[in-house]
Amino acid sequence: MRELTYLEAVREAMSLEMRKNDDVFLMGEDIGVYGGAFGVTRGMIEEFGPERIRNTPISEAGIAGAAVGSALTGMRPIMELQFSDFITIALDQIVNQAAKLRYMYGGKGKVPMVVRTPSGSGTGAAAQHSQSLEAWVAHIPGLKVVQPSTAYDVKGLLKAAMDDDNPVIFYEHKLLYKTSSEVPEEEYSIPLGKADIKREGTDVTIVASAIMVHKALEAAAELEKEGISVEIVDPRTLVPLDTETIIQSVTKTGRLVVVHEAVKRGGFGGEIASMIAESEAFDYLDAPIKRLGGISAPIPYNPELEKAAVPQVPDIINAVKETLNK
Amino acid sequence: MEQTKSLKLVPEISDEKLKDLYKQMWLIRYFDEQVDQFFAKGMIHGTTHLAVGQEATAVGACALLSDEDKITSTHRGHGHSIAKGGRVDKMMAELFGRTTGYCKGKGGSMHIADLDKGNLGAMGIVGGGIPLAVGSALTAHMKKLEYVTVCFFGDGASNEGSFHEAVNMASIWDLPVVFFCENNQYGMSGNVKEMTNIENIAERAAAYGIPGVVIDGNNIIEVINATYEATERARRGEGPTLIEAKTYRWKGHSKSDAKKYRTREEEKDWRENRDPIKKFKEELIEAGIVTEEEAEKIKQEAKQDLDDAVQFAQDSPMPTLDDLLTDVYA
Amino acid sequence: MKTFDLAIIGGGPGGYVAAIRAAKEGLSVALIEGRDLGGTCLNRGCVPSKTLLKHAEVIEQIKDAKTFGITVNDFSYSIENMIKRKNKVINTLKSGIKGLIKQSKITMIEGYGIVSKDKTVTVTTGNEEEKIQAENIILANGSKPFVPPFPGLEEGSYHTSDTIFDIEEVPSHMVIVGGGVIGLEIACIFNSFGTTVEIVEMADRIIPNEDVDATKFLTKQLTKKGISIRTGTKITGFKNENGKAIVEMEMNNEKISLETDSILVAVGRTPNLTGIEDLPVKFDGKFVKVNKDLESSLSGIYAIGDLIGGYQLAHAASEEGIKAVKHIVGKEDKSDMLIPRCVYTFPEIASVGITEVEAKKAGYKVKVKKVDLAANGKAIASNENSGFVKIIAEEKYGEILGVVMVGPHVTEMISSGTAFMHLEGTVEELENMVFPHPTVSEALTEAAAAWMGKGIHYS
Amino acid sequence: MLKEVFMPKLSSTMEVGTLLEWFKAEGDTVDVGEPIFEIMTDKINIEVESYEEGILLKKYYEVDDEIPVNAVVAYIGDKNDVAPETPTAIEAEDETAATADAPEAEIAENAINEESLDTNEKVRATPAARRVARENNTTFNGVQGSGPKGRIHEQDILDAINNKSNKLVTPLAAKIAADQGIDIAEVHGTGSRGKVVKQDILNNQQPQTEVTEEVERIKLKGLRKAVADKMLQNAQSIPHVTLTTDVDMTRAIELRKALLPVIESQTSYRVSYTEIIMKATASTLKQHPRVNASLIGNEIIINKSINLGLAVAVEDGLIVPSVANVDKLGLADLTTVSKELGAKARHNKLTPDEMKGSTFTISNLGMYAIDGFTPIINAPETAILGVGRIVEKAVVVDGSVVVRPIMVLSLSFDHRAIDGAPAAAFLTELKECLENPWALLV
Repeated sequence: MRELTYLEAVREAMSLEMRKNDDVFLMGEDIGVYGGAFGVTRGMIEEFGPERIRNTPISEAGIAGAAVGSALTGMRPIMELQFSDFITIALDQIVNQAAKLRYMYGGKGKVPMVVRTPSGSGTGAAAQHSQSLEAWVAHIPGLKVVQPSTAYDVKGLLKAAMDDDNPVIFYEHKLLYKTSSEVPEEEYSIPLGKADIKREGTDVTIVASAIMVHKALEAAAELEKEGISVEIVDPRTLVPLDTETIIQSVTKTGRLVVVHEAVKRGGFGGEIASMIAESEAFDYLDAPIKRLGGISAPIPYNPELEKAAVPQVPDIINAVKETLNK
Repeated sequence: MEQTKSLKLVPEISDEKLKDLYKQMWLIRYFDEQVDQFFAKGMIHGTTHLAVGQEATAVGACALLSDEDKITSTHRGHGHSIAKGGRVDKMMAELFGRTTGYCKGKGGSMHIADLDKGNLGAMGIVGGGIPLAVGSALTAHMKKLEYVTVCFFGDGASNEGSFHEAVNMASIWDLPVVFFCENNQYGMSGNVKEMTNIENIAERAAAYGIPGVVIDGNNIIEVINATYEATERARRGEGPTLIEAKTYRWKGHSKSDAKKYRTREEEKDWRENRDPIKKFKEELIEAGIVTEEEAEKIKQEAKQDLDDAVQFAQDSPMPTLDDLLTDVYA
Repeated sequence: MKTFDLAIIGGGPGGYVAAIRAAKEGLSVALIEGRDLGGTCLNRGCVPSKTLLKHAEVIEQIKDAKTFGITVNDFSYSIENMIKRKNKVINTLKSGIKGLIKQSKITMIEGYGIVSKDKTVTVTTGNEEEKIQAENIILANGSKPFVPPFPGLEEGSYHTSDTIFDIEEVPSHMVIVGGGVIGLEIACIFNSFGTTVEIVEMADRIIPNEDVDATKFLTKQLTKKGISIRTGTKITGFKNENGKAIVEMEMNNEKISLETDSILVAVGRTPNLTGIEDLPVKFDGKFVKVNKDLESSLSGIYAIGDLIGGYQLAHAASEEGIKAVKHIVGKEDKSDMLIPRCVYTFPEIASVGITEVEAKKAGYKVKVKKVDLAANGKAIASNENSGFVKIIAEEKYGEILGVVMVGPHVTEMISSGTAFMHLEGTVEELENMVFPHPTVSEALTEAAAAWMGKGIHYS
Repeated sequence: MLKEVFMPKLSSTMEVGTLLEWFKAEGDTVDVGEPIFEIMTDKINIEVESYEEGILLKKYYEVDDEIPVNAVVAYIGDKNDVAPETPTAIEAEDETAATADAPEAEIAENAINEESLDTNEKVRATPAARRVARENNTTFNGVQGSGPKGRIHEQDILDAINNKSNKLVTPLAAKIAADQGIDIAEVHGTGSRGKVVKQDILNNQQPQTEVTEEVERIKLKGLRKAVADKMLQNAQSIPHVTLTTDVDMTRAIELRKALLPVIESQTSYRVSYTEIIMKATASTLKQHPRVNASLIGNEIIINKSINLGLAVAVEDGLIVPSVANVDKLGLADLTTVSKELGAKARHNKLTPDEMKGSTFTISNLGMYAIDGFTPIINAPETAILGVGRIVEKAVVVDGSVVVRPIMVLSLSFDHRAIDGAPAAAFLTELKECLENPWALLV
């Protein structure tokens, strides 16, 4: 099969859908001839024109509100938020309107919109352009939250997100844009709420999201040399969360390490850990659950500091060993 | 039609329609008066924002809208809902938290929506509905649909960033939307002048390159005329208009409002001399469209509708706990 | 003034081992040695004696060759070359220790250290004087040959273990005063070299501390080789007549005098108190008194090895050194040391634990089993089948209290016995363990089996 | 028409309002929207406006009164209306009607073995280890944790269950401990990695009194411990009274002789006196239901079924299997059932079901040179029959001394549940039954 980068897979998923469905359009800052801050929409305005590749003023709240309004009245907008950090400005529309309208209206109306947004550190963009704020939106009932880790996953999950009748926050990790994997040419959908076991193992379960999936895989390869067998579960979507797969894995291994890039304090890892503690897997836990997340500080600029602010492969290795009393 | 002329209406409106508008105003008044009383008795909970005294803006702005046309509403939205064709029984049922309510008892006073009638819903967030109206207009624009979207908001919302972002976007894209500001002159705790340093909010239109007009919001004729002009412009693809209708809410901002920011005398003046319903009734009588008796009859009909609505609400079933998790996701 | 976590006086097997272990534990260590690294063991004890004993063994084998059907027509040896080889062995080992000391970043100070109460050590080397301060001190001064003031001894010449290994000529006759380990080993060496050796021991048997069966057996074997052993004999004086030394003694009130051309005084060793003469530590007889942790009466000052008596063995000193270091770094070791003892005579004696007599005295219900090497396959094949293996065990649980071995290579074999005792294996486990056949060592499991009443070849 | 003016509820937390000022006096006219009085709530001071027009007829509260929400403060009406002296109470709609009743807290039932698991409470152990302990009905007592700070992991408890004490111990120490009944798990090891060495075991020995003679020490554990606990409990808590009587076994012996080949050919088991005594006991118990009772708490439970416990000596203990419905079994079946249960008991193969439900127990020591004894009641039963040997004795029958096979029966009963006379009546009847055992066949 041909290989595609994560970035190309995002673009391809959108393009395939837009060719089929006139209701789908894209709104965002600098997504027109510029091609978007990361080049995801490059070439799209040429194909779909400025009406459907709608370049907006720098008005995150306005764009988000317009997306909600158009979604409520029959369109299926995709909104590109240039950096996921900027969600703070659009959050009222996403949290107070998009997430709640259907419930507030007693089941009337729907808001089929996708907020696509690059997140994560590692580019040296420092504190206001490097955050991972997925736990905020995962907290809000009415939103769905997706964090793909591979090119294959991103294409299938974006298709599912576009098909979904609910607002979906779709996190694309900046450092993953250039990674590639085999991606089928045709359209396909990966259901939201279905975790993927990225590696099977028996001693410890690592639940890792986004870029941490790759770091966990690296750690697992190292640990294998020492005879430690690690299972890696990539939830792929935080909301809905595939609790069953995680519970099954932890029941099997008896040990859990949760890894995400977002700040550990109040991060989604706490949700996964608590979910396990409340589940039937609790009785199979044979070591305290270990969480790895970003430090409680803004992302620093200096590359060494930046690296140290989020979990790295040796941290994961150590965490696994600690869980195994090794 | 002669009456039209004597009423100084620009668009042509039938007598029946005018009588219906008169009835709508009474429905709004009775509805909010009744809600006020029920709240005071603790029969309905939460909070509420009443539009008593502001009947002309809602009814006037929606007078000529079809069911395809959209509105976005505000926390003070009962009037908009009634004016856009909403049913008072379903509204009252909603306030009573019943399953027959517009939102099955899950939305309450601040979130009444009736998508079938083009009411995209009331918003509890000040200014929250303004970009949403732009989105609605964007749909009309992209799908080449005929409808316009009238976006209600208050004087306070015009200080929200969302207002500026939305008006700007609608302007640059020439979207079919009418920004309708109901300036009732008071925020929750004070006069609009304390928060805005210009005489008229409509002046802000100039900053975004669209027309801005100021009208008497307690004069329904003026409201109808101005809205008609703005919607026609929008439908022609010439873009949005900002209308500022000056009006006055008789009640406090919400239930817990002692109205320390204004005088009893001022209130009395607006009640007695600038009552929009009274004014419309006088004009209808003067134009020979209704007699005093007919007007009284229409008022009683409205009262009866409202009593029926209360009965309907009280007879309606409560939701069960099973409904708690439904409709979170589509 | 330089300061150290630990200063060690004496670079013998007690001192240098303690120094390296302490360095590995992260302490800064100064090692003070006034003479030779490796101490008595390396320079004037175990190593030179074992080297010469090996030479002697080769000579014995050549002599025995005809038993195997091998004829060695003629052979000769050079004492000079043998001493040279001995020195080479010493130097090889010494440079090894030096390397370890250097590797461990131990500060080596050459000179005699004078230790004072405040734990400063003054080291004088030639004209220079160096003073260091230490947190802790280990005294590992060692010992020197004890020479009793026999009348007339000092008028003539005599050897001690300090000088005997550098001897230039093989004497034709030698009187060894003292039938302890040192005397007996040297007796074996010179017996092989062709010297007529006569041993004089005051006690009623040789190596009086060792197992009675073992010493009886050894006495028999040595006598067979032509070594004369006089026990219960007291030296009364020395004389010099006609260039010959006369050794006078008394046995059962009977006066005997022996004419000889060399005398070795090997009656024992006495602690070397150089540098601590003025240190106010308490003594126990002539030895420095220490507690279980090897700490002397002065806090922070430890003493180990020959200085404190007990088994005057190199490996005992090493173990004590390690134990003292463990105490200093707070890793206390409560276990009792189990020190095996080896006598490298022909045949060898090796033993560990307590003797039958001691066990009974300690209140154990003792059951002893002894098997002879006379029937041991490998021993017979090697023509070395004189000796035995003896297990002394407590009757109820089979706790092994002591093992005594006499015979060829038993100094190598004793460690199996030590291992079982160290790990608290009982006779039962020893009997269960599979030993290879044919070996001399299988005698140990045979002894255990016999002890259990399950013996195959013995009962 | 009278219209009430009520205390409005102005916030969801408001329960009362304090009256600050009246703007109207009785008799004043009031318009809609006109303020009537001012109140203070938990949030604000606010003027209360009239919903009605008319004349203020009656005020019920004074300034500074605290007035509950919805209470009628005043009436407005026409001048012809008359307000009542006291206001009518107004019922507010129940705001909480929509709230479902909280589900009633379930009464937690005492889980079986809860007590034994209690001891796990303060142990540092993983959930998986706790699950395994629970599943195996065991505790962490003595289990050494391999995790940090001694945390017990799954493997630790598995090892402990499999008797693979994860405690390191030298062979010698293990031998001494086994010999002296010292539980290695409770010994603190001082060897490397906590290995238990001889000295540790010696240190753990009970300080010996001046006994110099060697004694064997057996630790109370397992079945021995269970028997010990139960015996102490029963002996201490039950007021025992023991009655004895001689039974002439002549006819019972004849009966057994007659039945022996019959039953053996049928069942391949040899009927023993035990079964005959059981049968007689069951038959007699039927006539004396008070003796076939259990005492539980404050209740004497008269059991309908007659299930006889049969005390069986096993290695280092005593087990009492229960033979159900003895009164309904023929001697052949009874023989089969009791022989099989006895064998199972001796081979430690009884199921828990086979050990419960007995209503009366028989303890037979007749195979020893025992005549009478005082058996201890097997609670909650209220009586137990001790059976002695059959021995020929000289007795006086009809005025002449004859030799007869005599057996002593000892009945211990719980005096809380049974009085002396009925117990004596039972034993007497049992004696008669055994002396005339043919009646059993009827």
